Amino acid sequence: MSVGLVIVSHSSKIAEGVVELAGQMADGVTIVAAGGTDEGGIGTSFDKVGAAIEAAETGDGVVVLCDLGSAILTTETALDFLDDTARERVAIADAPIVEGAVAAAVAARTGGDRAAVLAAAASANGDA
Amino acid sequence: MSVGLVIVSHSSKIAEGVVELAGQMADGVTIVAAGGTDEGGIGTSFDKVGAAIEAAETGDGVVVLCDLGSAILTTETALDFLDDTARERVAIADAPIVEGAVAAAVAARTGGDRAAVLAAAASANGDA
Amino acid sequence: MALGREFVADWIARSAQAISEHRSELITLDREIGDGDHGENMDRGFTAVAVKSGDLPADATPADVLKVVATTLISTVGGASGPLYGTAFLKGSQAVADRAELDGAAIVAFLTAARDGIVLRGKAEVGDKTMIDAWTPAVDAAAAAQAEGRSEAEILAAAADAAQSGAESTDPLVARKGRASYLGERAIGHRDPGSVSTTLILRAAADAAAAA
Amino acid sequence: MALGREFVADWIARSAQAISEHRSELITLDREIGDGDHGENMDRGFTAVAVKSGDLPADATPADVLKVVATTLISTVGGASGPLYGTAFLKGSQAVADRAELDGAAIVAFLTAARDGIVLRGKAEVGDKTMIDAWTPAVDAAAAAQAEGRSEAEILAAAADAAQSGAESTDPLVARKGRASYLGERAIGHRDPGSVSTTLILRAAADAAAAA
Ligand SMILES: Nc1ncnc2c1ncn2[C@@H]1O[C@H](COP(=O)(O)OP(=O)(O)O)[C@@H](O)[C@H]1O
Ligand SMILES: Nc1ncnc2c1ncn2[C@@H]1O[C@H](COP(=O)(O)OP(=O)(O)O)[C@@H](O)[C@H]1O
Ligand SMILES: [Mg+2]
Ligand SMILES: [Mg+2]
Ligand SMILES: [Mg+2]
Ligand SMILES: [Mg+2]
Repeated sequence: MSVGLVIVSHSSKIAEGVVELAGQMADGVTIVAAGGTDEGGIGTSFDKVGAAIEAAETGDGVVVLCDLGSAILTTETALDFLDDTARERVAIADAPIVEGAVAAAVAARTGGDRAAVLAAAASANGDA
Repeated sequence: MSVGLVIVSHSSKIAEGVVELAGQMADGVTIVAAGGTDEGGIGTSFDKVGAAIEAAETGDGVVVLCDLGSAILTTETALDFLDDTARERVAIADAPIVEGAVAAAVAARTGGDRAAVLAAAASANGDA
Repeated sequence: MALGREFVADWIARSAQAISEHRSELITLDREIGDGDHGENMDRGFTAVAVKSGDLPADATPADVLKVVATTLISTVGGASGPLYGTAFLKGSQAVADRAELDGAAIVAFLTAARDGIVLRGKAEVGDKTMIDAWTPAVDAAAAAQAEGRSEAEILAAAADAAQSGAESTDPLVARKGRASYLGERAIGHRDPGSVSTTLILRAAADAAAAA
Repeated sequence: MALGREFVADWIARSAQAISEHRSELITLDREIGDGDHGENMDRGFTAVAVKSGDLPADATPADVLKVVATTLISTVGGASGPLYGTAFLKGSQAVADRAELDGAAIVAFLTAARDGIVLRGKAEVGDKTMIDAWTPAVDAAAAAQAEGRSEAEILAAAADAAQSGAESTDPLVARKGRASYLGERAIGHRDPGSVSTTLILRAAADAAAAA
């Protein structure tokens, strides 16, 4: 088991690519893409984000990586709709989506808890 | 005319997604993807990067956004193979690839020169 | 005359219509200082709202309908305005949860809670060049009109008028939230698209109340 | 006995062979502290090098061949090691550009320029847990052997031995460059894959020189 990751991007390609890239360094970590609108356009989907958070929860909590501000708004709204116990197990990283996801994935793979994974993601800030 | 952008990612999906996403806010800016290896795998391609830099040069210089360290190594090597005049017109942004590309694209669209585009990209550091 | 479920249904229908009519205006505004999808986002959202809210049982309260508006906007808009308007309608519906009809006080409570929801979600202040620049004057004007004992229709008309001025007030601003913040000084001279859609929605409310 | 173009050709062939034989070892090492592709990257690169360098005209100098190695690795490897080894062979080839044959001094000049190229490109120092931990001791050992008047084969054997020890010295280190740096303390106890491929390449050079 390890912390699961959700990749919320405006683009389904970006989200899928990040899952591939971060997954390369994180065998066994559950990383779920939530990219694009329900119709596959550029934007974010509340339903995709909610489903991805559920899928990424394998017992050790979830860290969410977002691209732009509106991805964060969608994710926070999805969190509002979780019950309190589920919501407490999910945190949004303050990190760039690609670089943060790679760092977070490695931290999750090496057994880091949610705080360690969040810290690893944030360490990718300002160091592209 | 405006500064052109090149998006160098280990993943062709990420590179293409960033072109779409940043392009949405940057009508008329040339943004070229250079993602994945020559075979389409995860990695970077010297030839793709070189060709993308050439394609993005529409007269006002080029700013390159990279994901991980090895993308920077590949890009720097590609720059080494340009002649001096061409090389002087290209700069690698110190910025996260997705967030930096969006900021850079907007700066390019609003007529920023290469320094302004680089500064816009860098402003996305630490502010995901 | 307090406003019931039919008012809410009419408000939604008029909002959907207004958004659809102003779709390309909203797109153009968002293209200037954003990504150009606000008209499409809002039209998709309100088209879905019009469908979904029609499915409600006959005994649904205004709050029940407003909650469906919220969840539908959240699920369908696809841009920042989805969670923002969604949270607005959600918090607003919670503020009037116990009412079969909305009197002036309830309308002010709805608008206040809606605005507070947007602030909670998006952290914008007046002057940041967002929809808050339309909502906050609208809430203030509605509260003032209600304090003066005006009718529900008058309260909502005051809100819509204030939202309109608020939207206009965004023209000279630099944006500090949302995509327009990427533009820095280049956003000056352009109106915030979300403040315009807010005005359309509040004007639809005023028109629906006047027709009730 | 100075080493000519045949030596370089044999070196390449032996390198390609060694890399291919150790492909899964390199993959395993890179899977522990990286993304698991170093064996695949290097095998793809040296397979291409073996093909491309066969296409050269009969009067190609060692430097001509080494330059083809450089550009081929740069174009085909696809990971950090591509630009790094590519720059190494490029700078190395430039350092021996005027020689028809490589004597001890030329070999030391090649190795020094190659190492400097990697440092220029990747900014790693000894102790950062990268291929530099193999290259720098190899350069030092080669220079010492040459100063003692040893043969070309002995110089390259000294370089390969030192690279081997240098690779082993990476085991207890935390990485400060490359992907392994993401792992922090977790990289301790694992050998840097690039230092192992460097050892293979320098051992291939020593073997080719011994057989020349
Ligand atoms: N943080 C925020 N707080 C309040 N309103 C915001 C915020 N971010 C964006 N907005 C509003 O959302 C509008 C843009 O909505 P839309 O175009 O649908 O979303 P997106 O920007 O994701 O494409 C803006 O015009 C602005 O009014
Ligand atoms: N900045 C650097 N300086 C020197 N060597 C480096 C640097 N970055 C990575 N390396 C070397 O490259 C090796 C990894 O190569 P490879 O797996 O082919 O590339 P990637 O890490 O892009 O997948 C590492 O084991 C290390 O020896
Ligand atoms: Mg928009
Ligand atoms: Mg949008
Ligand atoms: Mg690797
Ligand atoms: Mg790799």
